[in-house]
Amino acid sequence: MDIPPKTVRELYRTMVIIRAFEEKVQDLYARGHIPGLAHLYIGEEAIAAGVCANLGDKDYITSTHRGHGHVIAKGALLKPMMAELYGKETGYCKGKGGSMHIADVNLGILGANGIAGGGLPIAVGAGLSCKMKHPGQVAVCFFGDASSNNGTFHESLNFAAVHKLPVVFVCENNGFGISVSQAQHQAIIDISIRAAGYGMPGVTVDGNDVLTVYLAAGEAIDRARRGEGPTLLECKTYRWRGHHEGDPNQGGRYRSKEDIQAWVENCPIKRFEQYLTKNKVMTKKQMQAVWEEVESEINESIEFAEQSPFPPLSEMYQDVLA
Amino acid sequence: MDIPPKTVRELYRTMVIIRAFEEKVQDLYARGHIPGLAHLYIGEEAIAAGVCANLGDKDYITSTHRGHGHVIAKGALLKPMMAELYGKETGYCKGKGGSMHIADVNLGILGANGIAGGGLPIAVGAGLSCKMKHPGQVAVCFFGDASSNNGTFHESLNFAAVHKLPVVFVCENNGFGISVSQAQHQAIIDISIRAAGYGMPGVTVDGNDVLTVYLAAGEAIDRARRGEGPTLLECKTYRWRGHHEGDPNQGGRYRSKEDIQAWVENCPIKRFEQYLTKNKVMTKKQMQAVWEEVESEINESIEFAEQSPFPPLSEMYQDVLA
Amino acid sequence: MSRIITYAQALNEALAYCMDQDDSVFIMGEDVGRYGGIFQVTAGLQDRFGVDRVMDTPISEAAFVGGAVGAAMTGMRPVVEIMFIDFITVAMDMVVNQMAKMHFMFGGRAKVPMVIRVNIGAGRGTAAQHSQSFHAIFQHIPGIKIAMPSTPHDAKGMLIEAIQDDNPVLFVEHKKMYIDKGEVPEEAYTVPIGKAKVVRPGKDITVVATLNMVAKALTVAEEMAAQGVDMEVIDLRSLCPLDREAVLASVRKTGTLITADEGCHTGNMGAELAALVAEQALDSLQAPIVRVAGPDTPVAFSPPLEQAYIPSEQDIKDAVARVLEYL
Amino acid sequence: MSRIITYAQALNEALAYCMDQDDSVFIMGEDVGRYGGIFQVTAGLQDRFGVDRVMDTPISEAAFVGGAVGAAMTGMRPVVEIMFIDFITVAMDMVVNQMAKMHFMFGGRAKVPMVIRVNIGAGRGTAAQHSQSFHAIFQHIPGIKIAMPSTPHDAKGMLIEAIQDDNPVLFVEHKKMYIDKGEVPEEAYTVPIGKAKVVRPGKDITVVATLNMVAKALTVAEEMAAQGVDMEVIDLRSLCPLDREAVLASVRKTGTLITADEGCHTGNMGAELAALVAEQALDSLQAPIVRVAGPDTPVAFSPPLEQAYIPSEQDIKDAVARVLEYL
Ligand SMILES: Cc1ncc(C[n+]2csc(CCOP(=O)(O)OP(=O)(O)O)c2C)c(N)n1
Ligand SMILES: Cc1ncc(C[n+]2csc(CCOP(=O)(O)OP(=O)(O)O)c2C)c(N)n1
Ligand SMILES: [Mg+2]
Ligand SMILES: [Mg+2]
Repeated sequence: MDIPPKTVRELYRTMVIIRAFEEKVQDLYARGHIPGLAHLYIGEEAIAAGVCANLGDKDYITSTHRGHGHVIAKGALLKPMMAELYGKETGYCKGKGGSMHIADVNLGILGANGIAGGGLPIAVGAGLSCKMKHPGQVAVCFFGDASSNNGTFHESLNFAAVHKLPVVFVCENNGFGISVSQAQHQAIIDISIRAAGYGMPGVTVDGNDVLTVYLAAGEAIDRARRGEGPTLLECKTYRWRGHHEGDPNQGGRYRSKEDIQAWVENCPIKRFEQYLTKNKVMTKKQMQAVWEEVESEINESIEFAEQSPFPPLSEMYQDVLA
Repeated sequence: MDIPPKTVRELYRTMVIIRAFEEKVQDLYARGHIPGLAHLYIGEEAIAAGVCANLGDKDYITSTHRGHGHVIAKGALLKPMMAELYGKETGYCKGKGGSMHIADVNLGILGANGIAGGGLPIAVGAGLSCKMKHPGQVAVCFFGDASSNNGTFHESLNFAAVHKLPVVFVCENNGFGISVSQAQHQAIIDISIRAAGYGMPGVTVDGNDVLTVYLAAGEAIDRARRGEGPTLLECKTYRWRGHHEGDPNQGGRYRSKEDIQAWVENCPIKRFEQYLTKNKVMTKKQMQAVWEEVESEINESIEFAEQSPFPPLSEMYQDVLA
Repeated sequence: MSRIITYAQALNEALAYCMDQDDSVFIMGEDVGRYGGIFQVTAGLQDRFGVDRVMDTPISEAAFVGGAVGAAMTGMRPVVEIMFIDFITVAMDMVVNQMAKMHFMFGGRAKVPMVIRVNIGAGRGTAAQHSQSFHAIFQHIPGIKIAMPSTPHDAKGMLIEAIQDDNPVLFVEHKKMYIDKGEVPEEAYTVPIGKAKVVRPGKDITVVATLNMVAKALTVAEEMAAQGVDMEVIDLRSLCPLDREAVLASVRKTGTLITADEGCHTGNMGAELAALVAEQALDSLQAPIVRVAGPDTPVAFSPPLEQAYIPSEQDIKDAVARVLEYL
Repeated sequence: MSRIITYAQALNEALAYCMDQDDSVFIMGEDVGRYGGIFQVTAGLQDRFGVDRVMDTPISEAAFVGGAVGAAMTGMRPVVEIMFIDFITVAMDMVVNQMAKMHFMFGGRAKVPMVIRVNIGAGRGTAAQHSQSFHAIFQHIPGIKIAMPSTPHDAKGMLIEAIQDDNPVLFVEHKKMYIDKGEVPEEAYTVPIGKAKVVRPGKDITVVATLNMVAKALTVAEEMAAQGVDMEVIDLRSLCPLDREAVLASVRKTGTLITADEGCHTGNMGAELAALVAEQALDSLQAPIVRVAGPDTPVAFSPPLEQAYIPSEQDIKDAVARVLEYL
């Protein structure tokens, strides 16, 4: 593992921002500051961080309903993000999209998506653009275990494979689609075995180990950049919170406290901190500094969001057609 | 191979009916007697015959745009079939469905289907019925290689696998979806490998060898009847005619005469006749008799169709709602 | 008989009743089992009827809507839940080309007795892909009944009716109504699909409304009554069969028509009613027909924009004012 | 300039022109490559522009319509062919929830310049799943332009316009028109999407028609002229933007409206126009609005039933007769 220390520290910082951001959202949501739906990424930070550390601004991602982690890792700024969650005019989408639709095409973020499996064909399209006009650029597509049963998964992987598109399909297998466990929604354990059915490589990794994710994603992304086609990368993980904020007892209807606890023990950030200390990449103090820095950045974003105005009603009629 | 001679003779007869029926349709179509679209099954007879010989009236099939072979093998009568192709009132669907929509629920024929991949979810539904109400009954779903790329394939196989439904998915791989070759539409060779992605068995067989198809389908169907879940059975074959009657030069735009010729040599009926002679199951004369019998049966169906009236215009408003 | 329960509970009772009566009835959908459905409509049913009859499905709307078609053709009476109407788009072939057409296409030989439950509506901050109200498009697809109950009472009666109907029924609920309460008899009963209901007779102005627009229209009617305007409010209750007679009769009486439905303005349910009247009762019309509807935009997330999207009592009042100019 | 080519050739020229001008333009669809498209609209283009720009796709409408959305957002201008409009249902989420909404949902930050070509119509014996004309439902989904060219001339000009437009455009052709011939300039030109055209001015009766109903209306108009009835025929040319002004102006002049479109009666394009007129030009109306439309049934296979389905010149004449009773 020859990862430059700078990258390692950045991976850490990204994970911390995501965690701290989501914890704030959780709190703001509970206090009624954020309307609508919030699907938090807590516990899955290693995936977005590990994957996106391999990407540049000109690469693309498509995200999901559980998208905050992806877009943060891809470089979204916290202020317009938070403002978007508040539905404010200064948000990424002028407040018109909200949590499930954060996008910034300039940063290569082609949108969170409210349709489970909706992002896969769009990533294929970004892959087409890259192949035709920007060789070397790639598109990464995030989606969940349950969304891997939507027909779009099949059509998109097949299409990308037969046309050798530079797309990396990243399946975040957190074991559930809302309340339906993986065993209830598919009769397989490793989703990556589906890759063979399209003639592309499939890999399963520990999604709570950020360096493993980073390296595996790096390999797949490099392969795509070289024009050798798509890969299916499955990252096993778990969501700590309920499906969305408001899911009773953090999903207590369909999973046990013990299960949740076991995964909390397996925290990707805690694990990485142990690694960082053990390998003397960062000291506890340095890590603490990251948390503090991030905390104040997030607080600024909240202030920004709260002080921003709602969009004027006339905005309702804007952007229907270009 | 312990197949009773009676079954063997019936397999032969079924293949001959299909071939002779389709050749007549070809001729009638060319002479303008049959309107609309006709997708012929010539060259693929061993699959429908081999699979359906394992089924009883209470089992179900779903068929495709290229459905004449399936429904004949499942027991459809030639008169209402031919009348349907003519759009006559005495047809299976009162003339309202035509070639692409022949159905007879009482015979377990849940319809040919004009949507490529449209039949798969419907077979899943029939499988649900069997599981809930008629244990031991099965549903068989026919579809083509190109249709295996429709999202419905994925969703249906996954659904059937996770709920252990008694469904057998029969992929007729004839190497093309209209003009698009398998190599252009998917980056795999054996479609049966996709089965692993759903946790079900997948098998590929020579679709031009009727006994092999019969046995492989029998095994899958028995497995389903025993409640052990679905199977994906791929049968490799080729269509001799164009995608539909009217496709210039029998698909000369996208395939070579030599390819077609090679497959004509590999005729499933000719091969089976050689087997029957060699194994002394039937004599040449007996086979000839089958052809003659079938010929006259088909001629009767044509006469029936031609003499039948078109449905009255009032039929247009019938059957919209039950 | 003066028992008060919610719209969601009323639906739940209808499901339980039908499943109890007829073992062909079963439920499929995402999270309908242990979770009880995202809006709790199927709560408790899996415990009572088992996992085979209250099935949690993978995210595979095409497979389970198509699965319902296949099951319905072979003797079952499936009730499918699609979490938001927005997601019916992933199963649209199964709805439009299979479910709606089988009976006709097969010359009447196949029946497809199934129900698809969906919900429409904005107001929960769920943005453009979870707040649509495009139910009207199914009017344009022959072969589908479309039920739209506006009260807990009708929710129960129409759902029993829908499940017992031999046709495919699209059952349109409103996500803001699940917690609405109303009187619902304990025993089973049916409410026909295809019969509008005059919920407030009046002689001056006709309002034809759907779902929660009915209650808004009634509120406005009471207000207007105080001002001497006697509004007739009709709960349309279904888009197919469309109770043309009820609408025409009212319009012939009042000489006016206001339609109120949450779908976007262009191509909505009101368009069809307006066309009907312009075709068959033009002579009676004394004022322009006014549609109270959502604007021709996606639903925005931002709370003030979302609120502005939703057709309001004020919008109905404005429509009434416009009509009154002509009377 | 008096060059006569077919509708299919006109479309082909538009595609070739745009691909030649702009290397962001590319084509995807089933059998669009070597085969040239099932109706030969893309014939020869793969030879000229290569397999990457004229791509044969797997049977995966959701992937390639969604693929077009993703490509369009990232700088391309895809033109997608869906073999029959009936099949757009398999890609409906990508159309309704992605393509139509991205621009709005992302606050204007993303553009989705793409074209989906489809064809509608009965008359080729292709039965219920290959003969539908449900284009009107897309009127009810904000965010999609809908072009409907009725002549080879407009087919070329509107397709160039559609490809150059920064919005998603649903480009609706009629499968019976591909071999229709007409005058088409060799050079490139555009025809706006959103402007109706008065193809025959008249003062007595307004007919607003689409696609091949325009020619039928013109034939009837000539016949009626001989009987002293001066019909105005408007080719609507697009459902979104809808040229409300053009329709209202004509209705204000003639006091009448007949709509003619092949879609089923209920919820069709004529419903919206009727509602528009009943809302905004009621005073001018002297006769009931009559819709000439397909019946509310799936399209049957049997030739006599299929013929009876298709709205005919006789149907237009009957509508005219009905309107004349009031004039
Ligand atoms: C087509 C569609 N069906 C259903 C839903 C409702 N829904 C939203 S998220 C979700 C579960 C997604 O599970 P998964 O893909 O595993 O992602 P996770 O939430 O676990 O991150 C469902 C069913 C949807 N958004 N889209
Ligand atoms: C969803 C959909 N897309 C496209 C078509 C047009 N179409 C009809 S048959 C066909 C090819 C089918 O190929 P395959 O499944 O291999 O069956 P085969 O014709 O070879 O028997 C296509 C593309 C369709 N009917 N449905
Ligand atoms: Mg999950
Ligand atoms: Mg094939």
